[in-house]
Amino acid sequence: MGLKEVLKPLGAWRQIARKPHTILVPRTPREAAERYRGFHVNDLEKCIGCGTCAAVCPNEAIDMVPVEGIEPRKGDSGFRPRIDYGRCCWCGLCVDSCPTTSLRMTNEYIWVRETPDDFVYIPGYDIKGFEEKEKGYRKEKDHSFTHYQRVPMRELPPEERVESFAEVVLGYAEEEARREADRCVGCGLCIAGCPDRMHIPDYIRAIASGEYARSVNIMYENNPFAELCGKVCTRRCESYCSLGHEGDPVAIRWLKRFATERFSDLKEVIKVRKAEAKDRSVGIIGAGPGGLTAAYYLALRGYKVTVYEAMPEPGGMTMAGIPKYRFPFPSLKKQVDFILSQGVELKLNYYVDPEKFRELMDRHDAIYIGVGLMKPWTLGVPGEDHPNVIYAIDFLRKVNFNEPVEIGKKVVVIGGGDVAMDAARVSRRLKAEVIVAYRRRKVDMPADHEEIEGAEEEGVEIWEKIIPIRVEDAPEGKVKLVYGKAKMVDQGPGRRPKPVLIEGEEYELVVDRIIVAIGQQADLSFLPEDVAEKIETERGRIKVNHRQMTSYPGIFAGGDVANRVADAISAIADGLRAVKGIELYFQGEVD
Amino acid sequence: MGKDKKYFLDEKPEKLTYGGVFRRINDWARARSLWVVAYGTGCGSIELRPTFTSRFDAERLGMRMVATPRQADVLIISGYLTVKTLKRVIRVYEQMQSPKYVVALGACPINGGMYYDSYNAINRLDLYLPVDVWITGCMPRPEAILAGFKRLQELIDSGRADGWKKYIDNLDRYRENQKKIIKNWKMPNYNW
Amino acid sequence: MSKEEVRLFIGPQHPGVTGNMSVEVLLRGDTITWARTHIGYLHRGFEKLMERKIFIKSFPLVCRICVPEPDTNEENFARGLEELAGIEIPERAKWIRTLVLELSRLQMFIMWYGGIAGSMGLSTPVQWGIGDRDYILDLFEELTGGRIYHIYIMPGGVRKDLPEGFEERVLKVMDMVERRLPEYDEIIMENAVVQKRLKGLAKIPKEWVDEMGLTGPVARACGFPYDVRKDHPYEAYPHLDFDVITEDGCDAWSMLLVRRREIDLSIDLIRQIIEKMPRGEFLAPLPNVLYWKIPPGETYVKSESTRGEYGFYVVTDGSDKPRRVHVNGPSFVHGITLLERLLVGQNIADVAPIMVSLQTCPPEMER
Amino acid sequence: MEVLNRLREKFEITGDKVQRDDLALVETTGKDLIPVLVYLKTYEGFKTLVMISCVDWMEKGKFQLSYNLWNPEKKKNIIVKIFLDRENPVFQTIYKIWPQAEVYEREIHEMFGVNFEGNPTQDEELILEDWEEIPPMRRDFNTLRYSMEKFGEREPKSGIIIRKQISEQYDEWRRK
Repeated sequence: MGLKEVLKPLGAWRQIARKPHTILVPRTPREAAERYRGFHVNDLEKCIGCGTCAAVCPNEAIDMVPVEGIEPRKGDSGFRPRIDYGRCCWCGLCVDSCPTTSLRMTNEYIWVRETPDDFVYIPGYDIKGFEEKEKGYRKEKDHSFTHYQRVPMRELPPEERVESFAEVVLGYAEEEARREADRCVGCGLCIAGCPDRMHIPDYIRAIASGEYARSVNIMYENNPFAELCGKVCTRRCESYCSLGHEGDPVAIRWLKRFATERFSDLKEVIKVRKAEAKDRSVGIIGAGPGGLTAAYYLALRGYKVTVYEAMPEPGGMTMAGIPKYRFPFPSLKKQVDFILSQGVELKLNYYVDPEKFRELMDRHDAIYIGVGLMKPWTLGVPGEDHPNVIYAIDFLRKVNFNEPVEIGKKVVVIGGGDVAMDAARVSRRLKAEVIVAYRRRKVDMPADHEEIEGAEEEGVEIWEKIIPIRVEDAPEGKVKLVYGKAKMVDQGPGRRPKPVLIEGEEYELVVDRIIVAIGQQADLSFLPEDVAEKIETERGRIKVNHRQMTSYPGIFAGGDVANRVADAISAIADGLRAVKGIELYFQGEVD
Repeated sequence: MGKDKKYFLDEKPEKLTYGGVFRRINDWARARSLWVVAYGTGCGSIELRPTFTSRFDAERLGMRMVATPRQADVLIISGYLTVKTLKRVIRVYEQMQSPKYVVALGACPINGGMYYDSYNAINRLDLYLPVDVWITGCMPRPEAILAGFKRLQELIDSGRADGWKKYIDNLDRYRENQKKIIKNWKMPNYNW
Repeated sequence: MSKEEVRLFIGPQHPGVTGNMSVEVLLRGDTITWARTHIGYLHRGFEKLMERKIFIKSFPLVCRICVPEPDTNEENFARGLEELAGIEIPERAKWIRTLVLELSRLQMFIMWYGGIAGSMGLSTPVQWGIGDRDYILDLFEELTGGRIYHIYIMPGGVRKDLPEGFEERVLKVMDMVERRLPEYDEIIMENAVVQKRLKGLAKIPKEWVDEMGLTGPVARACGFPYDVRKDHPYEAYPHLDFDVITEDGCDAWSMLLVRRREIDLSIDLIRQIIEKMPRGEFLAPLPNVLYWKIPPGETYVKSESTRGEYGFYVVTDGSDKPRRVHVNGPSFVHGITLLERLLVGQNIADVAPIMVSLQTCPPEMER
Repeated sequence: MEVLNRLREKFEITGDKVQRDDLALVETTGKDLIPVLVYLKTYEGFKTLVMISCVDWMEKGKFQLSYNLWNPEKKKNIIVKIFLDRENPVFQTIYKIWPQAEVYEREIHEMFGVNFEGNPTQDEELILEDWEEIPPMRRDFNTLRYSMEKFGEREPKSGIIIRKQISEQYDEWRRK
């Protein structure tokens, strides 16, 4: 050590000639980096108030609050996240887990106040001046904790499908189901979409953790046809899934199917709590899903229940209308048997006419009408009474009950709903060449898009914008459909375009059978006249109040005959609601 | 217990009152020379280092770190405060000479921040000390800290930074809140 | 020499101590005869808080355990959970993690290099060290979105890929740091004050190293080649080419030399990483993090921080929250057991250089 | 790791597991723990005590003490653990074998209330100051409730409805 060590550090004076690297804030503001985790902004339009951000926040900094101008609706809770910057730690987990990617962070970082109460705000609603900033932390869809990709469902290949009535959908394997169920973020927006308000997040979580019996028990709390719904539900819940906005919604239907199919004997799985027997009795007309649901829950509540069914098998439209490749008969039998085992009496081949209806009114303290829609709408064109014009529900019923049915080599199905698709696909399985003729465009078809795709895979041709004009006889036992083309006329915003026949053009199509599938209507001829007078109807359907009671006290109705949606889950929901209504009615509360 | 009196204020000190031009000049000068007591009470002190050194150089705004509270004007509460530190912070604050200012950094002093559920970190600083400027962030960047100081300077310049007066006026209330969580007012023998 | 002993309290509000902690010493004259470390000023109960949070929510927490070097915590905890949950992370994620760890070590060492001079009253190196460290923080900000708390390493990999052109900017900063280092050496290493005060200061008996479990630069300054990166290679370290740095002086000067050479090593490793980094995926698919359950098990994962071996002892019980997480920072031993013994017989003025040499970090002692 | 075999021969080992190539877990009884530690230190080269940790198994009524040792030559870790009765957690100190155990034990005593007989400093406060509740790391200590009661929470003023009502309302809505 010597003079050198003493003098060397003085070399630092060299620095005095260098340009300083000081950043002159606040005189010259400095922008933070491209992906800086600064203050939040939220796209209120895109946000659905699912609350995933609040659930993942490590500090409970996020509350979901109602926001002026945003009403709750299906698929949107009406709440919006409010962030407390006295809690936030800017970790960005909320951004990373936002299913709709509406929440993001800007690279703004200066927030100075004199009072501590000024750090709570609703991003997007309270305008802070940095909403327009584009830079900042954003979610990368492909590399985040949210799983947007649905686990694909395995299906039979189309060539094999048309050979038999075997079930098309093969179902999830256990590992697949748990993986799919694990995608659910548990927001519960789907519940509002389900007519029956099933506890969807709960049973999906149970599946994800492998507790299948618990899962099925949760389902049976408000749906005794869980397996039916697992196979053929219209699954409106899935359209409200928060994951569906940026990716595939959780396969709620297939998961329900997976869980219920695991158990062949429901009696061992489902723990029922039966109430004490009561001396009131209820008569249920129609052993469809709605009627049997009402019967099941009434029986659990201790009432005597008798179900009257005109057909030789219970199940209603699910028995007669749904083709077996979608809903096999043993599955239906398993569920119906379980319901009947709760002490429900079932009378088959019991056709209720006005006289018998009066008997039932005397015999029972309340009556539930769940007869469904069994009368097809007709085309309303000349020559429709041709013997080769058949109606889809008759056709499907005959096929399902193994009655002989002859459709020839080429058929045309008129209509675009699920029944039309069923009829078309059943016809394919009967080795016929099938054309589906619909008066609007393919995108307007009310049928489930999966059904349309399935039909097309199986070789069904879909013709759009076809309007039948008349039906004529054709040689060799065939029938000729004369039709015109339609053009779509815009009906203004928010309303779907209307098909209008292009005049002067006529085309002909010669087929073996014309299958009409343009909808069904109610047949209320079984009601005695004086009762029918008192029961209000609306467009052919029975009008009911919020407890499913008709304007005739003591007579309840539900299912397709009373609601406008006409699907199985709505019928089940009606049945469940009617149970509560009937119970309250027995307790003397009419309204 | 007589010994405690040396550690903490036990009665309201006199407030120096002077007005008019003198006060105006004083405020103007004070705002341009803020000395910060070098006490890193929490994780925010990591961002104080860049703030006060060459990259952001708070010294060009008249601010510097000093070692002892008796020379300091500003106490920075850098983030969360544990109960143990709170006791020392109160002592440091009461040792500082009026006028004195408190700046709270980060989310934690506002409403608990990350440690809202911690058994050892306080949730609301304003119950125990009068805070003049709150800067949120976790941690606030040096730029945000400087923005906060700029606000503090404006407040001082316009004579509105009167947290220290509030503390004297409401000493009973502050002391009551402090006593809720600090039971033992004797300093332990390992630091006084 | 005076016979009377004086009790002196250094900290918690004292510019010489490393963070918010205090040392109580008994002095005879200006020689320390007894010392006791007091901690707890920064205790937030991380381990308790983690027990009541689901796994993913702990990640914003763990990085706050050591403020200047948060990535070690994140990486350790993530690796522990991955081990217990049986998750394989993609190759690129390992390399990015290693890059982040090394950058983090480098910025800490640069700050420390200035800080050791600062503890002896030389204020220029402090300004330089913290100022130059800021360029690495800028890199972190660009990569992770945060200057100090990165919350970047997550179970399954890392949260985001490297931004466009990031590698070049890292290399540019490395070149800058390398250019600056001779100037640092000139005012620190070749400074008479530093040499005079640090040589022979805080002489650690060699047998203490194994007995007390000293690690990191402290052990390496005593000639023990203990380096978790070499002993228990993790992430991409097995693929990197480096030697463990040791010195044989057992004193504060040797610790300074070790850390000075560590800066060179880190720069070299960062260059190697950028050269060898593979392309590909950076985040392995995880189960839904909101409901993530990890099967029962326990493990101890460790990595090399700037202060030494940093370990996480994680116990899970099959639920969605950890049963116990014990964070074992090297400062726990260095700052309490070692410091209390090492201070005895030293001069009162040397407390600050010794504490800085041991790099005691209070938040990791008390968590 | 072959050391496990030797341990099994010599001591009462109630469970073991090789977690990684360089980490083994061994469970023993309270009576055998100190002999195991001394054996590992003296004959097997596990010279270094890395840490002592405590785990609260409240449901089983046990405290688990984990002693983590490191072998500097072979670069292996071994965790030796024992279970203590939760009602009366007492154990012997090992600070005479490893000096740093003193502070680890002091921390465990403060955080869990485990008594280490013979530890000279365990009653000194290490981290907490004037703590009056049950030791905070015990699982029956509710830190959130303690924090809310003692330190309070700011009631947001700009919000329309306060936190709790919202969550209730939100839950109710979800159930509907």
